[in-house]
Amino acid sequence: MATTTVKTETFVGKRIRRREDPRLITGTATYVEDVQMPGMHYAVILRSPHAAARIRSIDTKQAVAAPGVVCVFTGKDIKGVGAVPCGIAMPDLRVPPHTILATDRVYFVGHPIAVVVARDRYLARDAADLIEVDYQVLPAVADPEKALAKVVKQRIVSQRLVPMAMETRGVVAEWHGADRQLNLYTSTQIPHLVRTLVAGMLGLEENRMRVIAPEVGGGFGSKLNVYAEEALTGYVSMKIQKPVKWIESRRENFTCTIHGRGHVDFYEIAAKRDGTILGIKLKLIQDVGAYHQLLTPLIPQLSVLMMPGLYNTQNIRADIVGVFTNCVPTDAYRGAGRPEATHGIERMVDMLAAELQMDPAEIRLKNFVTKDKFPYPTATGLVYDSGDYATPLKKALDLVGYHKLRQEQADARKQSKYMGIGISTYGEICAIGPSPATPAGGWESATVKIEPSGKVTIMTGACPHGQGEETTFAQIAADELGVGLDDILVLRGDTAVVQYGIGTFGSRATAVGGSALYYALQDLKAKIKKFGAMLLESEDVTLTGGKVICNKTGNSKSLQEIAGATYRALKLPPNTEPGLMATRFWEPPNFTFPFGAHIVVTDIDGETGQIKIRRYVAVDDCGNILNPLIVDGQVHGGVAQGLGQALWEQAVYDDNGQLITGELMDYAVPRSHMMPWIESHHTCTPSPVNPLGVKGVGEAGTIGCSPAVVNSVVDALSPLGVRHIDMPLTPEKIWKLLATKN
Amino acid sequence: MDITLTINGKSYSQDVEPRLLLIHFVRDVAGLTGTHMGCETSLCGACTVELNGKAIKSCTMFAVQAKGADIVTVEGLASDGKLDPMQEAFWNEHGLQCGFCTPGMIMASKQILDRNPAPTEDEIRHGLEGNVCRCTGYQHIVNAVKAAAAGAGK
Amino acid sequence: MIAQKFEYTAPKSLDEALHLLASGAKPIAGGMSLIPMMKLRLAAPEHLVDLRALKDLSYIREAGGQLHIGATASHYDVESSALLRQKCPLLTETAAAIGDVQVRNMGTIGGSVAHADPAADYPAALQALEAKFVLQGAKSERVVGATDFFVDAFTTALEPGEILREVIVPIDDARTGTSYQKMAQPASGFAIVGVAARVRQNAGKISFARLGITGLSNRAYRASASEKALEGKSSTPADIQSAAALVAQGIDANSDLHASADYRRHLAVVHASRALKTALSRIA
Amino acid sequence: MKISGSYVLPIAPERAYQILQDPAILAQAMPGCESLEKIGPDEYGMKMKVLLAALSGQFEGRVRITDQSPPSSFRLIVEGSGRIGFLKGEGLLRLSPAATIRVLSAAPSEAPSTVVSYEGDAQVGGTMAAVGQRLIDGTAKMMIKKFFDKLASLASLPASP
Repeated sequence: MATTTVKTETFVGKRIRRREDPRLITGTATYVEDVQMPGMHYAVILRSPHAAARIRSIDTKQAVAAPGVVCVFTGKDIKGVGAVPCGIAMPDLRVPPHTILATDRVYFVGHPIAVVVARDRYLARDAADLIEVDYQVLPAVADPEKALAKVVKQRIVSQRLVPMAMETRGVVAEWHGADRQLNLYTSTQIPHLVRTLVAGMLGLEENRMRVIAPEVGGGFGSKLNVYAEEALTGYVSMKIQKPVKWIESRRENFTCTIHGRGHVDFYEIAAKRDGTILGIKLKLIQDVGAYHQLLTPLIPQLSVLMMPGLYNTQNIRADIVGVFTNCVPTDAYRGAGRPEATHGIERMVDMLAAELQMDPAEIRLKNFVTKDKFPYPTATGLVYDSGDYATPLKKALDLVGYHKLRQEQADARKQSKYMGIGISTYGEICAIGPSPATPAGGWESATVKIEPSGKVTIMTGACPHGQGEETTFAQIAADELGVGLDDILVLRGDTAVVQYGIGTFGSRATAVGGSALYYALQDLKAKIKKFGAMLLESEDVTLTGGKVICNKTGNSKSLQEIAGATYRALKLPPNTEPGLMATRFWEPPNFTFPFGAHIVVTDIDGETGQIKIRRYVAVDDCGNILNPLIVDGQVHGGVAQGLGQALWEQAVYDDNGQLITGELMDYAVPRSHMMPWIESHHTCTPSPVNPLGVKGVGEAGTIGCSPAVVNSVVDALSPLGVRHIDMPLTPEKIWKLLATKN
Repeated sequence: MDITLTINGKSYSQDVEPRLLLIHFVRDVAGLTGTHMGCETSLCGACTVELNGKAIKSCTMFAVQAKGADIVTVEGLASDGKLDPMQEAFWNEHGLQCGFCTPGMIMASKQILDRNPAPTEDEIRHGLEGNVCRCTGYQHIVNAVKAAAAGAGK
Repeated sequence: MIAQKFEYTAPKSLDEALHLLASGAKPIAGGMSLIPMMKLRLAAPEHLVDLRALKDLSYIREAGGQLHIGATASHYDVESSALLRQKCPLLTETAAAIGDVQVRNMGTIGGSVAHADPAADYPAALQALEAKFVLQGAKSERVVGATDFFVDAFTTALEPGEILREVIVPIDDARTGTSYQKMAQPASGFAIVGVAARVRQNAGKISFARLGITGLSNRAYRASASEKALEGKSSTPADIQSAAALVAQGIDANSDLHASADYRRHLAVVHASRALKTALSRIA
Repeated sequence: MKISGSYVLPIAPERAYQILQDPAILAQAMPGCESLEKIGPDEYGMKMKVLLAALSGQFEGRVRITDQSPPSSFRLIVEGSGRIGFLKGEGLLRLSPAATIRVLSAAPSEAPSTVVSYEGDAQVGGTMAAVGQRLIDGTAKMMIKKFFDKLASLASLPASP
């Protein structure tokens, strides 16, 4: 009897270092700015310094005549190009026409006016200074509340934030006139959607356009969009028949790439005396900005969907008011609507606890949807897939030593010290999502190809840009096929390589894209077994450890032998085609609903108002974990962005619509010395809606963080009668409270 | 102006405009695109390279100012296919996600250990003050620097 | 992101540099303030003279009972100088609080001081140290004290054509303690307020006190009222508190997004008190 | 951004009112002003060069004087724009006789003086607004002080801030 050694090593669930890293740590990865082509031209965009103005005239004569300049285009020239799309259809939604260059009016600081193209980027920049624009400056509106009547309730602000991906946006367009082929390299999270929409804007057949998202240096939602510059760079390349590169400056990134949040919320929460929540009411004012970008109107809707939080209440009412302002549009930024909602709800629950003199942990435990109620339909029309909300909270309370801390706090208060303990328990809507609930199709695709040599190539419609799916997807495939990680290559981000796809956002890549991959692997395994059975001349075979084994004889055929046979096709099993490739477009039956509990312990400097985070405990439940190293990384990064919002970050426009935090000089992102140590822990409640049991973890940290921090600081200051503080919790705000309430 | 710079042990001579930034010399003249430009106010650190043994921001220096200097970029760290221990540590500890800040982060991290072979967590965090990472929350980066320090101490 | 065109000279001698400056060129040292402004095209000098090319200007040495620091000594040179750590620890502590590692590697004491940013760190320490500045012109040199040197925001006693060649600071005896306390603006790292304290004690009494304040107003200044209030006191918490309370007296405090004038004034008091306490605790 | 303050000019209110609206004097007193030409009633075209630390920029704009109520108040509006951005300052200036001050000179003498108090708004736009946040307040104060210092010296008398 032949013996067969079977590989037993599995990869899913292990801390495996990432397969994408070698190119990134050696500086050999290719981001958009690294794309070089012979004859490259460079585009620089002239933008409005005014928030609202009429353009009386634009004089480009001097710029056109400047050294190295090839051409200058203004709004007059681009009449044939379609508008920047808004992907959300709603009854009575007002969608202002959004041309790729301004024509007669500008609506925000940074509004593109003209594009200068030169053979050298230094010369293009010089020439941009030579364009004369005559503006008639008009009054601007930068504050969404100023346009509306006053309502007095608990007002909670989620301030505007700048996503600030480390790599700014950038586009390289390469037009091959003879082939009618436009190649567009763009730093995006959604290459296929960009292709469909930009081809439409340019009037180009979609199959004549190839979009490549090379290495993408972070997105956080800001690259989940279709931007004027993508069409503009393509347009210029088609006009001058040369490759053209446009790289966004950081200043442009601050003023012209979408911002996140921008909510003013008015909440009401009703409860019985015993703390049972009866209902939550919200009026939400969304600062839209000057236009609707791709998903702008969707974001506040996500907030409303998330309004029940983890709580068992069926009484929810929400009104959304979208307000146009002379500011850059808001759109999806990490969490996209869900951090705003969670912040509001978790603040309200703490206020309720204070009102009823209940412990904030107790009131949450009392109101959680209990384990036995899943799948749980919410008042907002969702069905929570699975959950066990008390477990992570109890675990977090244990880990932080909650009862001891409360005693310590009581002692600290006797000495007039300000120490706070803040809890936030969050839920989120992830794995976006079933198609009927999404604007662009909520499925994801995967193709798995086993090459004749037995090596495995995966093409995913997800478009990871830091999330590590080149590794986690390889882990899934390696375990399913019983091969090593080195046998697998994951390709993404190129419309000429990948069938079609939706992209990476909304904590969806693994839950939806990974599931598509899982099902494609099942199809493939069936075919491998068929061929194996044929080659082994036995019906009783098992696929394991990268081999098909005859259960009777123990004889086996390796994947390589089988793959070779499928392509050589000397003999085929009945009703089977040659080759070894499977594609699945997988539609999820529901969203997933991760959850968790974050507890933050703060100490406040009573003299300066500075906040020090003593402990940060995060217990997140994202279902099954494929790679703990990557999951922890996602949690840490998410928390950093949540903490950024809670303590430092704010995009501030002055009354004239000037973004006065328009550079890293004034917009404070978290730096290493500002971050606390994050104690990251997990519970595991698998999702029943996908075969991997995963829920998604990309946004959890951000969503869980900000209310925990604010609750902690409000808790510290509660002896002074402080009920609520809006973010960011700057030392000066705290100092003012200390000074006035003491 | 004619200038000659040594980058990763190789000499590059070029007639450049005085206003050419060092990062553009590194990226465009030497063709080493591992060094990234992340801001224009010298605050993000993505462009960090080593100049005569010191970590500096190559976006805040004109190439002519670096005339005759010896520069090391992220591409110069691995030798004969063997990664620098700091690169290895970033990989092992998952000290990167999107990777855009990583070359600058690795160069700044090396400077920390050059000057202090056994830094505390606080010293590491302060040593990285000039480098922004938007993905990792820094914790795994701190772990990487600790691991590299521990490895070097063995 | 791209500066306007300019001419660049790396002078071979101080004389050459002074000659070029006299004809309207602008000096550049570390470039930490100037280059970002040039890239944003907020600054467009036509001709830069690179003082870092003058290699013999980065010295740190002791002579005549004082410490002499050449203009192009980097913040890192200062921060890591064993001589300064031993004989003028206030300066090493302050240098270490500037910007970040990369900025300290490139930025120079001369550049920072001559730029006179109202939120820069060095000026607080140099006021407290009663530093002297050697200003070199084409024909002559002169020495100006810190109180006269810092005039207004970005305005110093430097005349056109002059460069700051050297900073001179005193060596204090063991009965002197110093401290620099700062609240950094979280985005840029500049001081919202920074206070440098330098106090000497004799037989349990404060015999001498100097307080330099930066970030509060348009120029770094000495808080003379606080200094006077401390002299002869026995440094009880109440003594320190009442002296610190005078630190912002009569000062027109600045206001921005990150801190209002009132908050800045308050922070100056808090940090003065902390700097004094720390300085006193450091007296051997 | 709100600006306000006051300054004592060592001249009588009538004289102060007059020189504050005299284009020849304004041209000399406004920091960086290179030319000031009348383009309409109480309206002047202005060219100015702002030099602040390394920052340098050419601005072209207008100076307007409105709401005149001699000798007690008027409104001054200064607007300029250039490559590096634009600026606008608008303020109501109120003039009132100050308590008589003693002017330092060899022979003590009494002199009339005027308190000029101003209240208004300063706006900055463009690149300057994005990176110069922390400097706007201090710079505005410095420019206003320079303006009054120069004005006082042009009135041929020593200043008394």
